[in-house]
Amino acid sequence: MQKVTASQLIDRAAALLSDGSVSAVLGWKQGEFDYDITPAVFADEQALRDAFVWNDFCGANFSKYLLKATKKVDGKVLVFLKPCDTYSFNQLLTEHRFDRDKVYAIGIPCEGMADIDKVKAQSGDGIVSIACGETIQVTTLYNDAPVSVELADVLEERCANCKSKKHVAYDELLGDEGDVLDSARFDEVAQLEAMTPDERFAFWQEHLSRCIRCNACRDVCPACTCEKCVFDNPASGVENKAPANEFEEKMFHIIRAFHVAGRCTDCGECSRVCPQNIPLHLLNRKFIKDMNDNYGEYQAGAEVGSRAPLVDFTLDDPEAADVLDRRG
Amino acid sequence: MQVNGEFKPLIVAFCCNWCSYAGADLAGNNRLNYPAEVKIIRVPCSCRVNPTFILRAFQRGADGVILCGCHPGDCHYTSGNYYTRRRMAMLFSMLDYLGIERERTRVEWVSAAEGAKFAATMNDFVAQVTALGENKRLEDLRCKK
Amino acid sequence: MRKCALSAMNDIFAAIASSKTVYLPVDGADGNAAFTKWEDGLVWSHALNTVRSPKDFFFPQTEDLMAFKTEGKTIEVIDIRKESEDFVIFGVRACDVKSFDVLDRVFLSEPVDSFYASRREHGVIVSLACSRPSETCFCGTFGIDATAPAGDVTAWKTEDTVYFEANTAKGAALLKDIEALTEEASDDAVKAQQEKTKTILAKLPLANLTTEAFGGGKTKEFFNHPAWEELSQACLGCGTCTFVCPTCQCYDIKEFNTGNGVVRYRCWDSCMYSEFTKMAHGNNRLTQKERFRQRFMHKLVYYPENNDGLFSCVGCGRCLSKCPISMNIVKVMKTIGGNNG
Amino acid sequence: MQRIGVFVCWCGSNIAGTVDVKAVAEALSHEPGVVFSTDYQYMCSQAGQDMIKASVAEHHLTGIVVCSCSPRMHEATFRKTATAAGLNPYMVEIANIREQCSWVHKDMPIGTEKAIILGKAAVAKVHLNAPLTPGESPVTKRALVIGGGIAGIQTALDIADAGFKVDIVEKKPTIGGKMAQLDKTFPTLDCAACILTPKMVDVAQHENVRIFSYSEVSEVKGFVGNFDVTIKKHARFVKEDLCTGCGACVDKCPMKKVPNEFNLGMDNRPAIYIPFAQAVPKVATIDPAHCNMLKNGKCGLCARVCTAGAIDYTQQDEYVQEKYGAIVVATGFNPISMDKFDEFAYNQSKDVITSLEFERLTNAAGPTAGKLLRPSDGAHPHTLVFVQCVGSRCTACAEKGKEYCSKICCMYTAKHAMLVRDKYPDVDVYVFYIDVRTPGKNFDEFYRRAVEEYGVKYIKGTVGKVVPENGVLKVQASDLLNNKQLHIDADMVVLAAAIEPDRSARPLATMLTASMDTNDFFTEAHPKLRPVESPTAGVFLSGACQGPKDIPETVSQAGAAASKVIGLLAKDKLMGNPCVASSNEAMCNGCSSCANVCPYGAITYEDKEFRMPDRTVALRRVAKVNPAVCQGCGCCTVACPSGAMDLNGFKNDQILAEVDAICK
Amino acid sequence: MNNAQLRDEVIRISGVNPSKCMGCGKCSATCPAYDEMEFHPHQFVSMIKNGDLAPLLKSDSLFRCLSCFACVERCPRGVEPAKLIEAVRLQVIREKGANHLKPESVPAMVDEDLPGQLLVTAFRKYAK
Repeated sequence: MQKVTASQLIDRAAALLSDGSVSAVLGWKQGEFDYDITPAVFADEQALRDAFVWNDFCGANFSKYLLKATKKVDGKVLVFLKPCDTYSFNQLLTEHRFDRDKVYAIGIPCEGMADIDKVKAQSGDGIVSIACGETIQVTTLYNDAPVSVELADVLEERCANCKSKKHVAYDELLGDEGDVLDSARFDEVAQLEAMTPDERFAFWQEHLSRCIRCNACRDVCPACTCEKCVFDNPASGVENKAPANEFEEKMFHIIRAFHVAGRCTDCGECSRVCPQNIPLHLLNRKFIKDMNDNYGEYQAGAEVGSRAPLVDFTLDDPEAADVLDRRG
Repeated sequence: MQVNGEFKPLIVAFCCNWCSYAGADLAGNNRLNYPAEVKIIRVPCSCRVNPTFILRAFQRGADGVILCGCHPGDCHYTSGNYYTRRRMAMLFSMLDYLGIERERTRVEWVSAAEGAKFAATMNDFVAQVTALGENKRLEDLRCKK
Repeated sequence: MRKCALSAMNDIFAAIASSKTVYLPVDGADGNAAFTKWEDGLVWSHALNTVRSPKDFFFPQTEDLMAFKTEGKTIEVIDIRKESEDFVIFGVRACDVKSFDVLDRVFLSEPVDSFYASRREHGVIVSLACSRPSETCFCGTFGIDATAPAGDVTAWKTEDTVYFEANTAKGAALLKDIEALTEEASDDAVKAQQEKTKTILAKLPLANLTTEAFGGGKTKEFFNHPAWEELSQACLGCGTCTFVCPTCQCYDIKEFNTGNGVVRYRCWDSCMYSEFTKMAHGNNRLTQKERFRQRFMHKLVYYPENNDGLFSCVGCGRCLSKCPISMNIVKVMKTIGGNNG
Repeated sequence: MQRIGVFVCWCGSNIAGTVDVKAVAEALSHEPGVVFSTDYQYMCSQAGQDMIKASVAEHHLTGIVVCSCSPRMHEATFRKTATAAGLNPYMVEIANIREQCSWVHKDMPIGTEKAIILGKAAVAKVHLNAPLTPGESPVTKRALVIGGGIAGIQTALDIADAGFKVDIVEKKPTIGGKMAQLDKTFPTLDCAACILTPKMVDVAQHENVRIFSYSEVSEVKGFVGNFDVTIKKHARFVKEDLCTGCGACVDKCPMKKVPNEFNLGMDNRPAIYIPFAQAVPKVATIDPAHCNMLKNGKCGLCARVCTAGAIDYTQQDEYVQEKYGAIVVATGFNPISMDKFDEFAYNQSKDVITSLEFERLTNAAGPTAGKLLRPSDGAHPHTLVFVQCVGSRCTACAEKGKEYCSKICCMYTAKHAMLVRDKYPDVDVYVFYIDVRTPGKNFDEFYRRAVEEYGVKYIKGTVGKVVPENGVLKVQASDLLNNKQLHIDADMVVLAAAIEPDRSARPLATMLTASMDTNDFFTEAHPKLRPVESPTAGVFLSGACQGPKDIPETVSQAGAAASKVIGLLAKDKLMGNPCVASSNEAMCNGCSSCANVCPYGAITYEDKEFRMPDRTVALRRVAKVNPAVCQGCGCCTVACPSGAMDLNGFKNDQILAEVDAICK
Repeated sequence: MNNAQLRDEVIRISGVNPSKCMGCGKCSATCPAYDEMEFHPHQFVSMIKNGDLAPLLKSDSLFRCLSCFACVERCPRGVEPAKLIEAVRLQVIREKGANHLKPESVPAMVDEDLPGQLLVTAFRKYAK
């Protein structure tokens, strides 16, 4: 259960709207079902009261929406940021992607978000309604009584391995501040590293062969804010609209991960939105882990203006061969 | 590539203009042999080499890619090879993570005075890639003859 | 009507596989079902549906059309067609079967797309009736009966038995091939299942969604609807909806220089992409709002206008569950078409 | 489509011996775009070049591929040939079939096959070549020297003597720097003032030199040849042009208890002061922190005694804008603080001093008029202990010391020890050393004289602690050669403090986008080959700002920096290398990745209006490359995720085309 | 253990890299127990660096070191001689074999009046 309530957020947003501090609110909008929530811009209090929601299914990271919203809206945009969103927020500021003065950021604590597939694994399909309270109550077509699901059991992968409950940017904080956590997010990477090359190849072959190049991972990614992505640009020499073969599947994901290496805050949106359930975060985390191991701990977005490892160096960095040898 | 039933790897070597390309020239001046499978592409600095170039080489049929630059501290542009070192360390580690043989990629620092090192490096790298055999894990079948 | 034990399906697949390639939904490591080429021992998934629709079998995501060989300054054209394999797809749901009608009208009308036609000719569809629809299902909106799907053969799966009924000559031939492995059956169990399923279908959250407001001739009414702005606001411009959609049929033709020649191929395109239908002068839909509107206007207005009122949506619900921002055709229909359903 | 001519050189038998040149020419003639292909014995000969020129005219060639020796050898030659033929010189590509083919392969078929592939790669690249024109920029014929110590003075004099205008900016009220504080100089023992002050006068009187004393650089814009610099002149409350330096105000000033920084606080000066007798400019300066008139409007004595009417209590800081073609950094050094070295009791006893303080103590113009007197009580000392490497070569603690060797301490300590023994043979002098480092002309001889002729007691080992006790300094030290711990009662202890770059250097480096090492020394463009240039074009390094240096070394580097500046200012226009990065604004995000990796600070950003897809106009931050500053390494192109940044002459598509051709 | 092994063991236990020593002698200059010692701190470092441990193991100097850590504090290279000496001491103790402490034997030693810290330190020292 989330620690702050939707009505707290609505009240605060309504107050800021009415006193003119902000002229629009970026928030989560009620969907067709209780779990399919859409990011939306709310212009007035009535709109907020009608459809604004905040519950265990509000995974969307709004940082990237600020690029468009700050350009479109006159006056300030109010944005609600979960702890992990604040890292993306800072990273975008580091890259001068939006005007900080046009944003009023409210940090909100987050207890982790639920993965609907995991919920369905417990409740079964045919969900008619979901009520988020102490537990998640799921009513389905096929169960006589609502099924009670613990949030902790159905957390999205990124939330189960949450790196930080601390907000690194905000103008105002609702609720209590959390801490940077000692997460186990690199364990899975380490497990892969411990496999033989053949096993790793098979693992990635299986996953990446499912890629349909829908670009959802890229388009949702707060680090992917290029005006024109190389994969959309015929002049780049790597553009394609489909992964024509196994090479292109790998090429796309290697280059994408490389382009966001050092800039990726590990917000996990890529894996969340992948329709084919490809564990894309394992590519990004590999780069993060390698950079941490070899160039010192670095968390993208932890502070505005920090210098990412790949646009930095020290005189005694390890050689490429040493980086590989070190891992064995 | 199979030549008379024998595997001959195709090696692309990116060499920086100031040190390694000159080192390769010196190997030539001193008539130090290395296999003709090595084809050199001249770049101003090793830091000019985009990971895309390396993947492209593999896509098009290369069996190994080697990057040569000035020794750390000797970069003509003062710091280019330091960036190269980080970028390639990360890229090659990622390729390894994807199960692609780590022996197919290498970074080597070769100065303009190290003709012998250039030839020795190329001999060694060609032998290493030959032992691995054909690149199958990063190939694009459309590009095979 | 023929039947066999569910446990005997492996033998049936094996029997068919001796002459044709067999595909069936199989559960993958990622938790999703996907159409997979049958190999001995592979188990038919119990999932409601696959993430990728079976349109791939007739209209694959990428398909080589022809090749050119360059030798010095000469060019030779090479025919590289390879779509003549006989195959059978098991487990196609009613909605997806209906999607072939939508695709057929595009690819089989003049000029006929010979690649698609050839695959249609070589493919046999064994559909599967639904018994446990999901909240995202709304095939009923488009007049589809989930309990009696079309296809060359219709199959019903109960707890332990599979029932078959041929609908076409191709289907009859298939059932003939496996006659020895099946036995004649009454349709009682099937009828019972259908009745039960229908009561569930009636209770689905989207059961009352209708297409009444839409159809040909509505362009002027909806094109400048003020709601497009808001609906498209959060759209990321990714291609998820179009690529999981069983009826989306847009493609791009591209060429790949292999170094030794050129392969001309086609691949799915998405109207959500900024590069969609890019022409010499640039793009004709410059904003995501325009691209977003195009997709839904096409499904709900333009396509029916040109195809005797047939909508190019079959209510499979894939876009409902896969859109990263949960924007989908149902929300569009409800908003633009008035509060129906 | 290009019309490409291919010219395959035999290089006598150098190439033709292992490569079938005719077969190469024939094979390449079938490549798309190749309209002419031939071979010739010596392509670089006049006849060969004439043939290329004739072919360009005859076949209307737009691009040239020469298969020959290394481009490092003859690329320039063939570019000139192309220019003479009316082509852009950058439409030439060289396939290196000698050094990297015929000379390293023995087998003719193998060599030929490889030569063909290299030729194809060059053809593929030429297809994508575009004519390039070097950018031109004018050169402002004026140099700025930041820092007025011996390094800055020497650099300025050398530049000015060559006929160019030079401005010196010095943050102290006088130029002269550290050298002005020294007594004698090693290894010749001539007095520092005797050799420095004439130079100070020279530079002050030079018609080409302007001195901005008591001033700092506050802003630097622009690039090589065209720097725009803002200089902040601190208000000294004395009109420089009127002050005669008579010193009447200094004598009359009632506020006499200000610690004298020139003597490192070992005596006092008035609130209005002239740092030392030979100061340049010799004008008074009012220290606003201590002047009663400025603090509370009570006094005004100096104004009354000044017959020249130079005193101006209302003076304000002044900003001067000037354009420069080149900038020389000569910001020098300082001894590190001894605050962290409790073991030597520096803060507990006045008799523990640094070597620079010792210079003032032995200087005739110093606080004791050159007499060696114990600072605490003015008594004549009998035992002196010098400690070497205090804070140098220290890796244990970054706050305490420096990991590098300060280089000058061994020699000046030998000098000090020798001078003491020379003047006061009754004084026992101990020098504790870890190593004695004396490379340099006549340096080791100098040190040995201190030991052998002057009887300085050099002890291998170091001092562990100094405890002031009953008016003496109890020194506990190790004598490693004799394996003893020594206990010495000393009257004075002199610490050879490590030196560090002046603190003003770091912000200055940021202004200049010049790089620094972790110790805040400026980095040179190449450690061996370009030791006096910063990697930032147009910025040069002189003296200890680049690393610890003694006077002879500083002066020679100052001259070297001056000659580099003269070479630059002698040009009317700077011709750039056209193979520089350029940013496609339509694709640029303004994310700063490129600027972060640029070693030259060649990339800046500007907000530009763009028409957005929804037909609105929006401001976007985009990168701009200054072609005069960019050196063309291409680092930015890889840092740029969108590919907006590309490198002329080595564009992404050109390199990809080479890769494709090789991997065919 | 031969000399080289012994050296490696001492380096491992102490976590000190004696190669960083530049031979300035500040450890010996600062040592308050210098005159009590046959081998002085700088010699310790040098002897360990060279693997010349036999004389050290026999020497009483080991136990003359007060562990005041003045040398650790003052060493400009961060060599930490006192830690090396401590490691050699441990070697001697171990070779005697008698003074190993086992966790099981600790409870018996617990004495109300004994500071807990002391026990922990002893355990750390003798159980390594």
